[in-house]
Amino acid sequence: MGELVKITVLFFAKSRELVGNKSSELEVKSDVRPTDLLQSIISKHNSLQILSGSLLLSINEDYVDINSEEIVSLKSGDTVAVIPPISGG
Amino acid sequence: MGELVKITVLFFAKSRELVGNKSSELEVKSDVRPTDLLQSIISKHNSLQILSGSLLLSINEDYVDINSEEIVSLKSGDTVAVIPPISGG
Amino acid sequence: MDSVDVTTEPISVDHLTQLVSSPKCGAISMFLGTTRDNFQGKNVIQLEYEAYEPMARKEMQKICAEIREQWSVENIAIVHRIGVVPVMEASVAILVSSPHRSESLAAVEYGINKLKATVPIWKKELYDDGTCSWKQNSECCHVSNKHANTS
Amino acid sequence: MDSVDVTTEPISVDHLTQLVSSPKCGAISMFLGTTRDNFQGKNVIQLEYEAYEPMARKEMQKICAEIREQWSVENIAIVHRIGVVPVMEASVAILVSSPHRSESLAAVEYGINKLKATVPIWKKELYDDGTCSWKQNSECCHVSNKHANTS
Repeated sequence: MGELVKITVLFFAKSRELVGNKSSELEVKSDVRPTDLLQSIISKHNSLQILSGSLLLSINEDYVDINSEEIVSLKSGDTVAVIPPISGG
Repeated sequence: MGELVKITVLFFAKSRELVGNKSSELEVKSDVRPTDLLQSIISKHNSLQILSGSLLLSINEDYVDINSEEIVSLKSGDTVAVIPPISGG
Repeated sequence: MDSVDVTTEPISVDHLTQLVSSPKCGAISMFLGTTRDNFQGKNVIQLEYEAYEPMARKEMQKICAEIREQWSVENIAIVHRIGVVPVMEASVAILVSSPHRSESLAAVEYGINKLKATVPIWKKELYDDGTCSWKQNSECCHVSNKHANTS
Repeated sequence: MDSVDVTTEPISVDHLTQLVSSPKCGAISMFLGTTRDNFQGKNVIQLEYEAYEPMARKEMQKICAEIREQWSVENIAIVHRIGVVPVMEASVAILVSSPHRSESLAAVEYGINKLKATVPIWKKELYDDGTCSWKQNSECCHVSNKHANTS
Protein backbone atom coordinates (compact mmCIF):
# COMPACT_ATOMS: atom_id res chain seq x y z
CA MET A 1 0.00 0.00 0.00
CA GLY A 2 2.96 2.31 -0.47
CA GLU A 3 5.05 4.46 1.80
CA LEU A 4 3.97 6.98 4.41
CA VAL A 5 3.66 10.61 3.35
CA LYS A 6 3.20 13.75 5.39
CA ILE A 7 0.21 15.83 4.39
CA THR A 8 -1.37 19.04 5.65
CA VAL A 9 -5.00 18.77 6.73
CA LEU A 10 -7.19 21.88 6.74
CA PHE A 11 -10.37 22.33 8.77
CA PHE A 12 -13.18 24.75 8.08
CA ALA A 13 -16.34 26.00 9.76
CA LYS A 14 -17.81 23.45 12.19
CA SER A 15 -14.93 21.02 11.67
CA ARG A 16 -12.45 23.78 12.51
CA GLU A 17 -14.37 24.62 15.68
CA LEU A 18 -14.55 20.95 16.72
CA VAL A 19 -10.85 20.34 16.08
CA GLY A 20 -9.89 23.69 17.59
CA ASN A 21 -7.39 24.30 14.83
CA LYS A 22 -7.27 25.48 11.25
CA SER A 23 -4.80 22.81 10.19
CA SER A 24 -2.68 19.90 11.32
CA GLU A 25 0.02 17.64 9.92
CA LEU A 26 -0.71 13.97 9.39
CA GLU A 27 1.23 10.94 8.21
CA VAL A 28 -0.83 8.69 5.98
CA LYS A 29 -0.29 5.92 3.44
CA SER A 30 0.45 7.34 0.00
CA ASP A 31 -2.19 5.19 -1.69
CA VAL A 32 -5.59 5.16 -0.02
CA ARG A 33 -9.27 5.02 -0.71
CA PRO A 34 -10.86 8.41 0.06
CA THR A 35 -13.04 6.94 2.77
CA ASP A 36 -9.98 5.44 4.51
CA LEU A 37 -8.19 8.79 4.32
CA LEU A 38 -11.18 10.42 6.03
CA GLN A 39 -11.14 7.69 8.68
CA SER A 40 -7.45 8.34 9.36
CA ILE A 41 -8.21 12.02 9.89
CA ILE A 42 -11.16 11.29 12.18
CA SER A 43 -9.04 8.78 14.14
CA LYS A 44 -6.59 11.53 14.90
CA HIS A 45 -9.30 14.13 15.58
CA ASN A 46 -12.04 12.25 17.43
CA SER A 47 -14.18 15.34 17.82
CA LEU A 48 -14.97 15.09 14.09
CA GLN A 49 -16.83 11.82 14.68
CA ILE A 50 -20.19 13.56 15.01
CA LEU A 51 -19.79 15.03 11.50
CA SER A 52 -18.39 11.91 9.87
CA GLY A 53 -21.46 11.11 7.79
CA SER A 54 -21.50 14.56 6.24
CA LEU A 55 -17.85 15.32 5.56
CA LEU A 56 -16.26 15.63 2.16
CA LEU A 57 -12.59 15.88 1.30
CA SER A 58 -10.57 17.82 -1.18
CA ILE A 59 -7.02 17.07 -2.25
CA ASN A 60 -5.04 20.07 -3.44
CA GLU A 61 -8.22 22.09 -3.85
CA ASP A 62 -10.19 19.52 -5.83
CA TYR A 63 -13.08 17.52 -4.45
CA VAL A 64 -12.53 13.78 -4.22
CA ASP A 65 -15.47 11.40 -4.50
CA ILE A 66 -15.74 10.16 -0.94
CA ASN A 67 -17.76 7.11 -2.04
CA SER A 68 -15.35 6.02 -4.73
CA GLU A 69 -13.48 2.75 -4.29
CA GLU A 70 -10.67 4.12 -6.43
CA ILE A 71 -7.33 4.60 -4.74
CA VAL A 72 -5.99 8.15 -4.65
CA SER A 73 -2.26 8.82 -4.58
CA LEU A 74 -0.85 11.30 -2.11
CA LYS A 75 2.62 12.73 -1.92
CA SER A 76 4.34 14.62 0.84
CA GLY A 77 3.28 18.24 0.95
CA ASP A 78 -0.22 17.59 -0.40
CA THR A 79 -3.06 19.51 1.18
CA VAL A 80 -6.23 17.72 2.19
CA ALA A 81 -9.22 19.73 3.39
CA VAL A 82 -12.04 18.46 5.57
CA ILE A 83 -15.20 19.99 4.11
CA PRO A 84 -18.40 20.03 6.14
CA PRO A 85 -21.71 20.76 4.38
CA ILE A 86 -21.33 24.05 2.56
CA SER A 87 -23.64 27.03 2.93
CA GLY A 88 -22.37 29.81 0.70
CA GLY A 89 -24.67 32.10 -1.20
CA MET B 1 -74.58 56.22 -33.48
CA GLY B 2 -74.51 59.09 -31.03
CA GLU B 3 -73.27 62.65 -31.10
CA LEU B 4 -69.93 64.06 -32.21
CA VAL B 5 -67.23 64.48 -29.54
CA LYS B 6 -63.92 66.28 -29.66
CA ILE B 7 -60.95 64.12 -28.68
CA THR B 8 -57.20 64.66 -28.47
CA VAL B 9 -55.08 62.31 -30.56
CA LEU B 10 -51.44 61.68 -29.59
CA PHE B 11 -48.74 60.42 -31.94
CA PHE B 12 -45.52 58.69 -30.96
CA ALA B 13 -42.29 57.54 -32.59
CA LYS B 14 -42.73 56.81 -36.31
CA SER B 15 -46.37 57.93 -36.31
CA ARG B 16 -45.30 61.25 -34.76
CA GLU B 17 -42.65 61.71 -37.44
CA LEU B 18 -45.08 60.87 -40.24
CA VAL B 19 -47.79 63.23 -38.94
CA GLY B 20 -45.24 65.89 -38.07
CA ASN B 21 -46.98 66.60 -34.79
CA LYS B 22 -47.24 65.20 -31.30
CA SER B 23 -50.97 65.66 -31.12
CA SER B 24 -54.06 66.91 -32.90
CA GLU B 25 -57.74 67.49 -32.18
CA LEU B 26 -60.37 65.41 -33.88
CA GLU B 27 -64.15 65.26 -33.97
CA VAL B 28 -65.46 61.71 -34.01
CA LYS B 29 -68.67 59.86 -33.29
CA SER B 30 -69.04 59.12 -29.57
CA ASP B 31 -69.77 55.42 -30.18
CA VAL B 32 -67.42 53.66 -32.57
CA ARG B 33 -65.73 50.38 -33.22
CA PRO B 34 -61.96 50.70 -32.51
CA THR B 35 -61.07 49.91 -36.10
CA ASP B 36 -63.39 52.70 -37.33
CA LEU B 37 -61.81 55.13 -34.87
CA LEU B 38 -58.39 54.26 -36.28
CA GLN B 39 -59.74 54.74 -39.82
CA SER B 40 -61.05 58.21 -38.90
CA ILE B 41 -57.60 59.15 -37.61
CA ILE B 42 -55.85 57.80 -40.70
CA SER B 43 -58.36 59.63 -42.93
CA LYS B 44 -57.32 62.89 -41.33
CA HIS B 45 -53.59 62.01 -41.34
CA ASN B 46 -52.99 60.19 -44.62
CA SER B 47 -49.31 59.78 -43.96
CA LEU B 48 -50.20 57.12 -41.37
CA GLN B 49 -51.54 54.88 -44.12
CA ILE B 50 -48.25 53.02 -44.48
CA LEU B 51 -48.41 51.99 -40.82
CA SER B 52 -52.09 51.18 -40.73
CA GLY B 53 -51.66 47.41 -40.41
CA SER B 54 -49.44 47.75 -37.39
CA LEU B 55 -51.07 50.50 -35.35
CA LEU B 56 -52.75 50.06 -32.00
CA LEU B 57 -54.83 52.56 -30.08
CA SER B 58 -55.18 53.49 -26.47
CA ILE B 59 -58.03 55.43 -24.93
CA ASN B 60 -57.14 57.39 -21.82
CA GLU B 61 -53.95 55.38 -21.38
CA ASP B 62 -55.46 51.93 -21.75
CA TYR B 63 -55.02 49.72 -24.79
CA VAL B 64 -58.14 48.98 -26.77
CA ASP B 65 -58.49 45.74 -28.70
CA ILE B 66 -58.25 46.98 -32.25
CA ASN B 67 -59.82 43.78 -33.60
CA SER B 68 -62.83 43.88 -31.32
CA GLU B 69 -66.26 44.44 -32.82
CA GLU B 70 -67.40 45.97 -29.56
CA ILE B 71 -68.35 49.61 -29.62
CA VAL B 72 -66.30 51.93 -27.42
CA SER B 73 -67.79 55.09 -25.97
CA LEU B 74 -65.87 58.34 -26.22
CA LYS B 75 -66.61 61.63 -24.57
CA SER B 76 -65.24 65.08 -25.25
CA GLY B 77 -61.79 65.54 -23.75
CA ASP B 78 -60.80 61.89 -24.07
CA THR B 79 -57.26 61.16 -25.17
CA VAL B 80 -56.60 58.60 -27.87
CA ALA B 81 -53.02 57.60 -28.68
CA VAL B 82 -51.79 56.10 -31.94
CA ILE B 83 -49.33 53.41 -30.93
CA PRO B 84 -46.93 51.99 -33.49
CA PRO B 85 -45.09 48.74 -32.70
CA ILE B 86 -43.29 49.21 -29.42
CA SER B 87 -39.60 48.64 -28.84
CA GLY B 88 -38.80 49.40 -25.24
CA GLY B 89 -36.31 47.41 -23.21
CA MET C 1 -43.26 48.39 -2.53
CA ASP C 2 -43.67 48.96 -6.27
CA SER C 3 -41.54 51.67 -7.83
CA VAL C 4 -41.90 52.51 -11.51
CA ASP C 5 -40.21 55.33 -13.34
CA VAL C 6 -39.57 56.80 -16.76
CA THR C 7 -36.63 59.16 -16.66
CA THR C 8 -34.03 60.93 -18.76
CA GLU C 9 -31.42 60.39 -16.02
CA PRO C 10 -28.78 57.63 -16.18
CA ILE C 11 -29.86 54.51 -14.28
CA SER C 12 -28.06 53.99 -10.97
CA VAL C 13 -27.84 50.31 -10.15
CA ASP C 14 -26.63 50.97 -6.59
CA HIS C 15 -29.55 53.28 -5.91
CA LEU C 16 -32.08 50.78 -7.25
CA THR C 17 -30.50 47.93 -5.29
CA GLN C 18 -30.88 49.92 -2.09
CA LEU C 19 -34.42 50.82 -3.06
CA VAL C 20 -35.54 47.19 -3.27
CA SER C 21 -33.42 45.91 -0.36
CA SER C 22 -35.34 44.55 2.61
CA PRO C 23 -34.26 42.86 5.84
CA LYS C 24 -36.89 40.20 5.12
CA CYS C 25 -35.22 39.24 1.83
CA GLY C 26 -32.40 36.88 0.98
CA ALA C 27 -32.41 37.61 -2.73
CA ILE C 28 -32.36 40.49 -5.20
CA SER C 29 -32.47 39.74 -8.91
CA MET C 30 -31.89 42.30 -11.60
CA PHE C 31 -32.10 42.64 -15.34
CA LEU C 32 -30.43 45.53 -17.14
CA GLY C 33 -30.97 46.26 -20.81
CA THR C 34 -27.91 47.99 -22.28
CA THR C 35 -27.19 49.65 -25.59
CA ARG C 36 -25.34 47.41 -28.04
CA ASP C 37 -22.95 48.83 -30.60
CA ASN C 38 -24.27 46.70 -33.43
CA PHE C 39 -27.43 45.45 -35.11
CA GLN C 40 -27.34 43.00 -38.00
CA GLY C 41 -23.88 44.11 -39.03
CA LYS C 42 -24.53 47.84 -38.74
CA ASN C 43 -22.65 49.95 -36.22
CA VAL C 44 -24.97 51.58 -33.73
CA ILE C 45 -23.83 54.98 -32.45
CA GLN C 46 -26.65 55.58 -30.03
CA LEU C 47 -30.21 54.73 -29.15
CA GLU C 48 -32.95 57.22 -28.58
CA TYR C 49 -36.03 56.27 -26.60
CA GLU C 50 -39.43 57.92 -26.56
CA ALA C 51 -42.27 57.05 -24.19
CA TYR C 52 -45.95 57.69 -23.77
CA GLU C 53 -45.03 58.45 -20.20
CA PRO C 54 -48.25 58.27 -18.19
CA MET C 55 -49.38 55.14 -20.03
CA ALA C 56 -45.91 53.59 -19.72
CA ARG C 57 -46.04 54.03 -15.95
CA LYS C 58 -49.52 52.57 -15.87
CA GLU C 59 -48.42 49.50 -17.85
CA MET C 60 -45.38 49.10 -15.58
CA GLN C 61 -47.69 49.16 -12.56
CA LYS C 62 -49.75 46.43 -14.19
CA ILE C 63 -46.60 44.32 -14.56
CA CYS C 64 -45.87 44.78 -10.85
CA ALA C 65 -49.39 43.61 -10.02
CA GLU C 66 -49.04 40.59 -12.32
CA ILE C 67 -45.74 39.66 -10.69
CA ARG C 68 -47.38 39.77 -7.25
CA GLU C 69 -50.21 37.55 -8.46
CA GLN C 70 -47.69 34.89 -9.41
CA TRP C 71 -44.82 35.11 -6.93
CA SER C 72 -44.20 36.04 -3.34
CA VAL C 73 -41.89 39.02 -3.71
CA GLU C 74 -41.12 41.96 -1.48
CA ASN C 75 -40.11 45.00 -3.58
CA ILE C 76 -40.18 45.70 -7.30
CA ALA C 77 -38.45 48.50 -9.21
CA ILE C 78 -38.94 49.06 -12.93
CA VAL C 79 -37.16 52.02 -14.56
CA HIS C 80 -36.88 52.93 -18.21
CA ARG C 81 -34.54 55.65 -19.37
CA ILE C 82 -35.68 57.77 -22.31
CA GLY C 83 -33.90 60.21 -24.58
CA VAL C 84 -30.42 59.39 -25.83
CA VAL C 85 -28.80 56.30 -24.30
CA PRO C 86 -25.16 55.93 -25.38
CA VAL C 87 -23.59 52.55 -26.12
CA MET C 88 -22.93 50.44 -22.96
CA GLU C 89 -25.36 52.43 -20.82
CA ALA C 90 -28.55 50.97 -19.41
CA SER C 91 -31.94 51.76 -20.95
CA VAL C 92 -34.03 49.62 -18.63
CA ALA C 93 -33.66 48.08 -15.17
CA ILE C 94 -35.93 45.63 -13.39
CA LEU C 95 -35.10 44.64 -9.81
CA VAL C 96 -37.07 42.36 -7.54
CA SER C 97 -36.35 41.33 -3.96
CA SER C 98 -37.80 38.22 -2.37
CA PRO C 99 -37.23 36.07 0.72
CA HIS C 100 -35.95 33.20 -1.46
CA ARG C 101 -34.19 33.38 -4.77
CA SER C 102 -36.38 31.45 -7.19
CA GLU C 103 -39.20 34.01 -6.94
CA SER C 104 -37.10 37.07 -7.76
CA LEU C 105 -35.32 35.30 -10.61
CA ALA C 106 -38.60 34.25 -12.21
CA ALA C 107 -40.22 37.64 -11.58
CA VAL C 108 -37.40 39.58 -13.25
CA GLU C 109 -37.55 37.40 -16.35
CA TYR C 110 -41.32 37.76 -16.52
CA GLY C 111 -41.00 41.51 -16.01
CA ILE C 112 -38.62 42.20 -18.87
CA ASN C 113 -40.55 39.95 -21.25
CA LYS C 114 -43.79 41.68 -20.39
CA LEU C 115 -42.28 45.16 -20.57
CA LYS C 116 -41.11 44.48 -24.12
CA ALA C 117 -44.61 43.33 -25.04
CA THR C 118 -46.80 46.00 -23.51
CA VAL C 119 -45.09 49.18 -22.25
CA PRO C 120 -45.49 52.00 -24.83
CA ILE C 121 -41.86 52.97 -25.35
CA TRP C 122 -40.07 53.23 -28.68
CA LYS C 123 -36.45 52.91 -29.65
CA LYS C 124 -34.71 54.51 -32.60
CA GLU C 125 -31.29 53.26 -33.58
CA LEU C 126 -28.83 55.69 -35.12
CA TYR C 127 -26.14 54.06 -37.28
CA ASP C 128 -22.69 55.29 -38.25
CA ASP C 129 -23.76 55.54 -41.91
CA GLY C 130 -26.15 58.34 -40.94
CA THR C 131 -29.30 56.25 -41.23
CA CYS C 132 -31.67 55.47 -38.40
CA SER C 133 -34.48 53.07 -37.74
CA TRP C 134 -37.45 52.71 -35.39
CA LYS C 135 -37.30 49.24 -33.91
CA GLN C 136 -40.01 46.71 -33.15
CA ASN C 137 -39.88 44.12 -30.38
CA SER C 138 -40.70 40.60 -31.44
CA GLU C 139 -42.66 40.34 -28.17
CA CYS C 140 -44.86 43.33 -28.84
CA CYS C 141 -48.58 42.91 -28.81
CA HIS C 142 -49.23 44.49 -32.21
CA VAL C 143 -51.32 42.77 -34.78
CA SER C 144 -48.83 43.41 -37.53
CA ASN C 145 -47.18 40.58 -39.41
CA LYS C 146 -44.34 42.82 -40.44
CA HIS C 147 -40.82 41.56 -40.09
CA ALA C 148 -39.86 42.16 -36.49
CA ASN C 149 -36.55 43.67 -35.49
CA THR C 150 -35.77 41.82 -32.30
CA SER C 151 -33.33 42.99 -29.73
CA MET D 1 -13.82 37.87 -19.26
CA ASP D 2 -14.30 35.80 -16.11
CA SER D 3 -13.81 37.58 -12.81
CA VAL D 4 -14.08 35.65 -9.54
CA ASP D 5 -13.37 36.98 -6.09
CA VAL D 6 -13.62 36.18 -2.40
CA THR D 7 -13.37 39.34 -0.34
CA THR D 8 -14.06 40.88 3.04
CA GLU D 9 -15.09 44.16 1.37
CA PRO D 10 -18.72 45.16 0.85
CA ILE D 11 -19.98 44.25 -2.62
CA SER D 12 -20.37 47.20 -4.99
CA VAL D 13 -23.11 46.54 -7.49
CA ASP D 14 -22.18 49.58 -9.60
CA HIS D 15 -18.58 48.45 -9.83
CA LEU D 16 -19.54 44.92 -10.85
CA THR D 17 -22.04 46.21 -13.41
CA GLN D 18 -19.30 48.27 -15.03
CA LEU D 19 -16.95 45.32 -14.87
CA VAL D 20 -19.22 43.09 -16.95
CA SER D 21 -20.50 45.82 -19.29
CA SER D 22 -19.61 45.42 -22.93
CA PRO D 23 -20.54 47.37 -26.08
CA LYS D 24 -21.38 44.01 -27.69
CA CYS D 25 -24.03 43.26 -25.07
CA GLY D 26 -27.69 44.20 -24.78
CA ALA D 27 -28.22 42.50 -21.44
CA ILE D 28 -26.77 42.24 -17.96
CA SER D 29 -28.42 39.94 -15.44
CA MET D 30 -27.54 39.86 -11.77
CA PHE D 31 -28.32 37.85 -8.69
CA LEU D 32 -27.53 39.21 -5.23
CA GLY D 33 -27.79 37.13 -2.09
CA THR D 34 -28.55 39.33 0.91
CA THR D 35 -28.67 38.71 4.64
CA ARG D 36 -32.18 38.08 5.98
CA ASP D 37 -33.16 39.12 9.50
CA ASN D 38 -34.94 35.86 10.25
CA PHE D 39 -34.71 32.10 9.95
CA GLN D 40 -37.54 29.81 11.01
CA GLY D 41 -38.88 32.33 13.46
CA LYS D 42 -35.53 33.26 14.99
CA ASN D 43 -34.16 36.77 14.66
CA VAL D 44 -30.85 36.84 12.82
CA ILE D 45 -28.44 39.56 13.94
CA GLN D 46 -25.68 38.85 11.47
CA LEU D 47 -24.14 36.26 9.24
CA GLU D 48 -20.52 35.30 9.25
CA TYR D 49 -18.97 33.60 6.23
CA GLU D 50 -15.81 31.54 6.03
CA ALA D 51 -14.21 30.29 2.81
CA TYR D 52 -11.55 27.86 1.69
CA GLU D 53 -10.39 30.71 -0.47
CA PRO D 54 -8.15 29.18 -3.15
CA MET D 55 -10.51 26.28 -3.66
CA ALA D 56 -13.54 28.59 -3.66
CA ARG D 57 -11.98 30.62 -6.47
CA LYS D 58 -11.19 27.45 -8.37
CA GLU D 59 -14.78 26.21 -8.06
CA MET D 60 -16.07 29.63 -9.14
CA GLN D 61 -13.83 29.44 -12.22
CA LYS D 62 -15.34 26.05 -12.98
CA ILE D 63 -18.82 27.57 -12.83
CA CYS D 64 -17.73 30.25 -15.31
CA ALA D 65 -16.46 27.54 -17.67
CA GLU D 66 -19.70 25.55 -17.32
CA ILE D 67 -21.74 28.66 -18.10
CA ARG D 68 -19.70 29.23 -21.27
CA GLU D 69 -20.25 25.62 -22.34
CA GLN D 70 -24.01 26.17 -22.20
CA TRP D 71 -24.65 29.78 -23.20
CA SER D 72 -23.18 32.46 -25.37
CA VAL D 73 -22.22 35.09 -22.82
CA GLU D 74 -19.68 37.89 -22.81
CA ASN D 75 -18.50 38.62 -19.24
CA ILE D 76 -19.05 36.85 -15.93
CA ALA D 77 -18.39 38.16 -12.43
CA ILE D 78 -18.82 36.02 -9.30
CA VAL D 79 -17.99 37.57 -5.93
CA HIS D 80 -18.54 36.18 -2.45
CA ARG D 81 -18.06 38.33 0.59
CA ILE D 82 -16.67 36.65 3.72
CA GLY D 83 -16.44 37.67 7.36
CA VAL D 84 -19.36 39.45 8.96
CA VAL D 85 -22.21 40.45 6.62
CA PRO D 86 -24.84 42.58 8.38
CA VAL D 87 -28.55 42.25 7.68
CA MET D 88 -29.59 43.69 4.27
CA GLU D 89 -26.06 43.61 2.87
CA ALA D 90 -25.01 41.35 0.01
CA SER D 91 -23.01 38.19 0.61
CA VAL D 92 -22.82 37.04 -2.98
CA ALA D 93 -23.16 38.60 -6.43
CA ILE D 94 -23.29 36.95 -9.83
CA LEU D 95 -23.43 39.11 -12.94
CA VAL D 96 -23.44 37.99 -16.55
CA SER D 97 -23.54 40.07 -19.71
CA SER D 98 -24.69 38.70 -23.05
CA PRO D 99 -25.74 40.02 -26.47
CA HIS D 100 -29.34 38.91 -25.84
CA ARG D 101 -31.21 38.59 -22.58
CA SER D 102 -32.22 34.95 -22.34
CA GLU D 103 -28.60 33.76 -22.04
CA SER D 104 -27.60 36.02 -19.17
CA LEU D 105 -30.84 35.31 -17.28
CA ALA D 106 -30.33 31.55 -17.55
CA ALA D 107 -26.61 31.79 -16.77
CA VAL D 108 -27.15 33.77 -13.56
CA GLU D 109 -29.71 31.30 -12.29
CA TYR D 110 -27.41 28.39 -13.11
CA GLY D 111 -24.50 30.18 -11.46
CA ILE D 112 -26.15 30.79 -8.09
CA ASN D 113 -27.57 27.25 -7.97
CA LYS D 114 -24.16 25.77 -8.72
CA LEU D 115 -22.35 28.06 -6.30
CA LYS D 116 -24.60 26.90 -3.49
CA ALA D 117 -23.85 23.29 -4.41
CA THR D 118 -20.10 23.31 -4.91
CA VAL D 119 -18.18 26.39 -3.72
CA PRO D 120 -16.55 25.71 -0.31
CA ILE D 121 -17.94 28.58 1.72
CA TRP D 122 -19.74 28.33 5.05
CA LYS D 123 -22.27 30.52 6.77
CA LYS D 124 -22.86 30.86 10.49
CA GLU D 125 -26.02 32.58 11.66
CA LEU D 126 -25.94 34.51 14.92
CA TYR D 127 -29.36 34.90 16.60
CA ASP D 128 -30.60 37.50 19.08
CA ASP D 129 -30.93 34.81 21.78
CA GLY D 130 -27.13 34.44 21.75
CA THR D 131 -27.11 31.11 19.92
CA CYS D 132 -25.54 30.50 16.56
CA SER D 133 -25.68 27.84 13.88
CA TRP D 134 -23.61 26.65 10.92
CA LYS D 135 -25.95 26.35 7.98
CA GLN D 136 -26.21 23.78 5.22
CA ASN D 137 -27.45 24.44 1.70
CA SER D 138 -30.08 22.03 0.44
CA GLU D 139 -28.20 22.12 -2.88
CA CYS D 140 -24.87 21.09 -1.46
CA CYS D 141 -23.15 18.06 -2.83
CA HIS D 142 -22.58 16.32 0.49
CA VAL D 143 -23.54 12.73 0.98
CA SER D 144 -25.28 13.45 4.24
CA ASN D 145 -28.97 12.78 4.70
CA LYS D 146 -29.14 15.21 7.56
CA HIS D 147 -31.93 17.71 7.65
CA ALA D 148 -30.88 20.56 5.40
CA ASN D 149 -31.22 24.17 6.45
CA THR D 150 -32.10 25.85 3.21
CA SER D 151 -31.75 29.52 2.56
